[in-house]
Amino acid sequence: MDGILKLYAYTGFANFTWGHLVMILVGLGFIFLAIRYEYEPLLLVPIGFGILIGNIPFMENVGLQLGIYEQGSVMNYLYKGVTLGIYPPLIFLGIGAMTDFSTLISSPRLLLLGAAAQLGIFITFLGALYLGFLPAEAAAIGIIGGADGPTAIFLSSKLANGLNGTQNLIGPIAIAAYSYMALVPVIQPPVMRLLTSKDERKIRMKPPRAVTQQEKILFPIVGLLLTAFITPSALPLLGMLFFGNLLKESTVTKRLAETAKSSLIDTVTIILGVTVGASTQASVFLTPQSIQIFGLGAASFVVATAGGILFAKFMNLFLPKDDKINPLIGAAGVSAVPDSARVAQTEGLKADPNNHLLMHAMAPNVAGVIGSAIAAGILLSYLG
Amino acid sequence: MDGILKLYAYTGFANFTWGHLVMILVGLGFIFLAIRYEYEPLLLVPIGFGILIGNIPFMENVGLQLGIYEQGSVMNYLYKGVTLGIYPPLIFLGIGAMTDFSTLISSPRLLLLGAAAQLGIFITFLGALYLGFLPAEAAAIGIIGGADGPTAIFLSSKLANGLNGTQNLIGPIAIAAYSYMALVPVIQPPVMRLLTSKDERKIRMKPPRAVTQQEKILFPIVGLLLTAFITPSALPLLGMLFFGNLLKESTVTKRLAETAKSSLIDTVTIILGVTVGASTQASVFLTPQSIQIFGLGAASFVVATAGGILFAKFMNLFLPKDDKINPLIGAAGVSAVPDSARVAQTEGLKADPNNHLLMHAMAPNVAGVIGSAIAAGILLSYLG
Amino acid sequence: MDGILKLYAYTGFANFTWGHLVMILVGLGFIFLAIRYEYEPLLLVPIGFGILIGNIPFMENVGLQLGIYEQGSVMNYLYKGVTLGIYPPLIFLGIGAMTDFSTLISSPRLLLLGAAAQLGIFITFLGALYLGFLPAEAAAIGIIGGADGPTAIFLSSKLANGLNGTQNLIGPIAIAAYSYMALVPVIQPPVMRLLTSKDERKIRMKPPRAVTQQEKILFPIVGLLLTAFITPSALPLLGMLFFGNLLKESTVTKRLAETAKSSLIDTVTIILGVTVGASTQASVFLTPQSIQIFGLGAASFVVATAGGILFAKFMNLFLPKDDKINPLIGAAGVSAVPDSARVAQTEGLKADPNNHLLMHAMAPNVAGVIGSAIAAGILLSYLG
Amino acid sequence: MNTDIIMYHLPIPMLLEITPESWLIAGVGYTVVFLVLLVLFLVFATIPRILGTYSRARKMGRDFQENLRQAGKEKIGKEDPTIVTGEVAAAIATALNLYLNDHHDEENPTLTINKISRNYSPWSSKIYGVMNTPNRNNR
Amino acid sequence: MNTDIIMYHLPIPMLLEITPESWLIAGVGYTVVFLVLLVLFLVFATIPRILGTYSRARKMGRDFQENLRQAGKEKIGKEDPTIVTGEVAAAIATALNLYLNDHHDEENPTLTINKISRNYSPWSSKIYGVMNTPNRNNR
Amino acid sequence: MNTDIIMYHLPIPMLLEITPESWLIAGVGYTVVFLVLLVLFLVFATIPRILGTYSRARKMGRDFQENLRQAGKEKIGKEDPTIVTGEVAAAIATALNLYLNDHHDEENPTLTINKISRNYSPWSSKIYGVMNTPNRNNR
Ligand code: NA
Ligand code: NA
Ligand code: NA
Repeated sequence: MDGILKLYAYTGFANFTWGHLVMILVGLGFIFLAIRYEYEPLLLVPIGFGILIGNIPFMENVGLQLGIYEQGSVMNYLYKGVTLGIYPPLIFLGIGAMTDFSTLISSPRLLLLGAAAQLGIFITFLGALYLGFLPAEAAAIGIIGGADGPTAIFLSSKLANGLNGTQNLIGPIAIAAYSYMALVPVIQPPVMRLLTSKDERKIRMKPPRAVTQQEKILFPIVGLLLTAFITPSALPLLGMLFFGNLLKESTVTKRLAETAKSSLIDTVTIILGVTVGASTQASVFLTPQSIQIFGLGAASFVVATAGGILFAKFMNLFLPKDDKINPLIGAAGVSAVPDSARVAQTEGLKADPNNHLLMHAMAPNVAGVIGSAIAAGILLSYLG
Repeated sequence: MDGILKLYAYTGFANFTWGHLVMILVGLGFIFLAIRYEYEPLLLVPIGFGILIGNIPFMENVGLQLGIYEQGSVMNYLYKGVTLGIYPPLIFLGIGAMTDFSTLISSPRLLLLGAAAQLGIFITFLGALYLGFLPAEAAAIGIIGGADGPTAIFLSSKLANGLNGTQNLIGPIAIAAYSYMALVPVIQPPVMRLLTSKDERKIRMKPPRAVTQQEKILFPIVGLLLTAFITPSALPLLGMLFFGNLLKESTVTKRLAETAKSSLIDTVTIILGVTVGASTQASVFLTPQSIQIFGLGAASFVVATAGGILFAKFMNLFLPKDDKINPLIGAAGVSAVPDSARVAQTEGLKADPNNHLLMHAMAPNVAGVIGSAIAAGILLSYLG
Repeated sequence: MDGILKLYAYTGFANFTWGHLVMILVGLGFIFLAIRYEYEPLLLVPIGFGILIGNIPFMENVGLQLGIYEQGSVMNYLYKGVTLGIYPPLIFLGIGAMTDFSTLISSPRLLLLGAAAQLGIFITFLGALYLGFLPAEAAAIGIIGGADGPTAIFLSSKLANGLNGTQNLIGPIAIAAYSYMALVPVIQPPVMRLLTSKDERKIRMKPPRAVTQQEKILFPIVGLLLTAFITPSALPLLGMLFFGNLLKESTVTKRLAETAKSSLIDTVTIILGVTVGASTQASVFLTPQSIQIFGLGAASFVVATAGGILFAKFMNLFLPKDDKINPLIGAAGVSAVPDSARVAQTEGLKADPNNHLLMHAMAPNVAGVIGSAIAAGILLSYLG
Repeated sequence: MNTDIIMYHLPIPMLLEITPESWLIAGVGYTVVFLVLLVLFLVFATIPRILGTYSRARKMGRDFQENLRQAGKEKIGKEDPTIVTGEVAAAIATALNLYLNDHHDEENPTLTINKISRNYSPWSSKIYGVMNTPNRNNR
Repeated sequence: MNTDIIMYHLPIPMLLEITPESWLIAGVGYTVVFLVLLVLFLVFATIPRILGTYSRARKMGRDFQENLRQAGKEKIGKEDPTIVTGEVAAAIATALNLYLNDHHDEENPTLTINKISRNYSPWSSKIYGVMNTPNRNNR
Repeated sequence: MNTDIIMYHLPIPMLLEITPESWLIAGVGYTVVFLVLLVLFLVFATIPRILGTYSRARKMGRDFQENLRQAGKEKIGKEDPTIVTGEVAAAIATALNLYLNDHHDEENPTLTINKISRNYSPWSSKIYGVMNTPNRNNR
């Protein structure tokens, strides 16, 4: 009888709390959104299932080595790649190997839109400070506005990791970043319609010029040297991004680029997703701070979108009449590749069914990835 | 002359013992069985070659860092994934991504056969205790009866790892488990013929119904919640198994499932196989305990097979005349996917050349994987 | 203002030295050679870009965790696979899985040419001692003459790693080895023409016989046992080489061989290349020793080439008139697969446009890989 | 970390009794394995009925156009899920046939892989830089 | 190593002022992001002109044969790089069309993968040793 | 663990003599390399003869049917293993031809890979959730 009771004490039922139920429902919600609406499924399915795994109630600290925060558990070992900041650069390597920077090379002025949209990061940083977060924590929260999952995980693993008096906010920040990236098609359109006139949304842009292979090869090399000389602290992310891109564009290292953008990034995505999900164990995740972070994250996406759109309108003041920028593509500067570019395309089509903006929106879109990595580097320099 | 002698002292000839020769012959035997008879070649070739590598005689503990038990050697680093229990969950991730649970979903009653066949585990546990093994060691030995390599490695790395007064039995247990899994086509048929009448072997089963994609998606999710709530300690294995299966069935994460079931599982299989093989260094492997473990392992496979068959016959007592279970497929409940299902098919064909049991046998077969993982979890709760 | 100055102090401009510029130019040179002339692009592109990443000037030891020599940086974690000697055996696993030893099996006497060309290793060892390097360092430098990158990295990570009073020479040795491997088509031809007469270069060799699958399967097994019994310390490299080859030739483990020779080796190549490149941080790389190592490396390639050619001529003294060896293929014994075999082919065609030596040159070529791994093992036994 | 592994200490005397606790572990353990799979069985015996009802209710509320749009997606779901149709039976038969007669065909698909990677033979191994042809230097 | 993570300590009073230094970080930070991408813009606005000049200079110095040899390699580089040709526009249109009408086609390529790996279903899972057919032992 | 690496200490005076032991290491080392590969040579010069004898002995003991069954498997083994047949020579010639004339063809196989993964361009990058089309929300 005693032995049966002992076994019962180990079950999920004996260790159940309502927090577990809430988190399990959240996990099921992620999986549902991913499968039913195909919102970022490659991330939401692993994260969602990770939330389930991380919120099965169990008896902690009795040597079973089950929990992600228990030394010696498999999850704990795999999670080290998150806490030590190793997975994000590897993801960037793969993203570099699958990203075509052609449109950016052909219209480099659109790079500025990718800079403008990083407004969300810095405004959210101030907002988080106002709510009482420590500067390092606030910077990590701010990066949600960069709309880039690996960058958010990288910066929070450096700045809000539970060391130096900070709280461990990696979980909430990562979940917030990926949630809002999935919800970009819901968040951005109202802001875009609010800040642009119908005439502006109808602006047609010149077709981009063709780009030579030489330029494509030079881009990652020159890009690395320029960005890293000004902000060396962005090197772990941008170094790998440009490295992956050179593997792709060099023409002589195709098999390496192929591996980087398939089995390498897939493996890291699987493990990163499931461990970030599992890190949301109810006992550490369901806190007032998490709610605040989700609120700040929503605001940051709105501000970032506005920043990109308004700067596009500002640029139009100086551009010749026949070469203006459609401000809708400014919204694509938030990163969230390629969803925010798609949103620009869709909104553009609503204003003019023959005006395809996708090609143009890809430029600020990938510029936003670079922009938020630089912002992360700067914040790391100041607060690291 | 002195320098030449020094070099000779380092050679395999100078450090040779008969144990090395025995183990090299065992390794060659594994490779021969794998190539000539194609017995589990994906495991026996790496393990066999690993046995060769691990049994090249060399001078130990002089800083050469060659042996798998010497700190700093490559083999020692790669072996950590075994001793820390990291590889088995990754293998389960890949198995989940390649397993089709359709037949189980369409005939869920066959799940019980997968439970019944775990009898081998618990009987062997008692047998090992009788032979004088410590409870934790006995549990690790018992799991051989689960006929599942990764589960056996996982449990022995937790319970019989040389810590807490236990012996390090990972090597013998893993080798025994994989050996008998390879020998399933030799071990099971006599037991099957002994325990069934010719009429029973001729029983035809209803064709399984088609399964909807919705059910396939629900299976890993519901399966995780149910199994893990009752036995959270099976989570490292079952969490990953069901995670891999959701990646496969979600329809929106195909590329992740593809990687999990190809390069990820292959890489882990290569490294796990060669290190488990190399861990059989003669000086630590050739012991009376290893012989006992091999004896217990053989018994456990026989008991497990009998458990599955007899429970199928027991179920038939309550089933309507036109919907009985062919007891041959009970033998497939031991896991050893898909060999034991094939054995059921072959034996069925011998009794009735038109009675194809393969499809039906796959259900208890994959249920056996779940069953033995649960058994491992329970043993871990009690003895971990 | 203070905050701006602080940020400036972190930039690459504030931390710039001329050494950084020199190394950046070297990195750009590597990338140029790789893309323009396709010299070993799979290695020179990652190494070259790694040199750029490693030589972005930044403020060291202020907790930014950027440099490859700073604890906690991503580069530092990835570089551990180099310093602990883990990557080279994994590369050998992949090389084994992609190497066809058929020509060697059909003409085993050509194995001796692969032995002869290792002369470069031992002569360079003596040369490095003469220049004042410690014995362990000299051995690591000597291995450059093996013309095999992973072997050079493996041995230097064991012998010249900054421990036991030695200098950390992994970076310069690896860079020298890969540089000269890329330059084989430039270095070898003059030596070949100097040491052979036109008549010798015209020698036609008998076509190789067909090889049975049995022989191909036996080769890695017998090869392992023979080589490892005599030099167990070559086991980490040769064990994996022959293991990979058995996966390829066993016919029953194709999917493992496929993964070993694609995603596994590619992933390791990417990470090994970029970290070895980044390890050339100007402050630790631009030293007189590095110059000496580059000089010794060049010499070692010349000596190795000469060793192979002269031994082929020596063998011809004892061979029947109609079965002589074209001494050009002796040069292929240096390894540098398959470039030095191609050089032999090209030089042969110049002497006789119908004399194709490629097939024959592959035999000493792959024998050279085995030979230099054995040499590394011997040096490790004496000096490890 | 703690890798000082104690290996194979002396055999323990075989007289150690199997304690009642051990019998309990074995008994309870086997029972719980059954229990878990029994629960799983009951749930998955119920799910098709729940899904069936739900689908039918939803089906009525959907207009024709919507049905058309989802036709491809839910095809299999619309069939009577309780019996195997002719096509499915044929597919099973084919699979069995494949299994029984044609093992070597299972390897054929890798031909595609081989074709893809045939350029990695030692003659052209990219890892060793295949394009690095010496004669290019002489042009 | 140091994984004793301090989790979610008590909420800090919300009265903490945003210090001038924080405003500075935000201001300078946003400015520097602009600066970096501005420099990148300027450089890549200049590069085509540099490359253009260089190519033209080189082009003159090269003989006809050399041109022929490199024809394949530099095709795209020889076109006027400042305007999109008809073919390129068509390609873009096709890409857009593909994007707009045919999402599911994007999954089609994986069919190849599936075909390659169809032999890893549980029926024939290589990881479990598919070739290990029991009947072989009886022959 | 111990990664406090001592880097590039002062150059050691170049006067250090090469000790007799070092000469010995070089001499013995080179000799042993030869020795190992010599043994490997001798063994592999012998193996074909052993295998040949063994096969022939076995061949006699096997009946005709068995021979037929294994025909496919051991085809290559039944040919005279000491001389290259016409087909093999042709294959070698083809390989050489491929090598000499057609480097770029070696890249062609990756086309298959590219086709497989063309859905991972930024336009449809699965890692970023390609199916997440905004217009779907408006339907
Ligand atoms: Na961004
Ligand atoms: Na089992
Ligand atoms: Na060599």
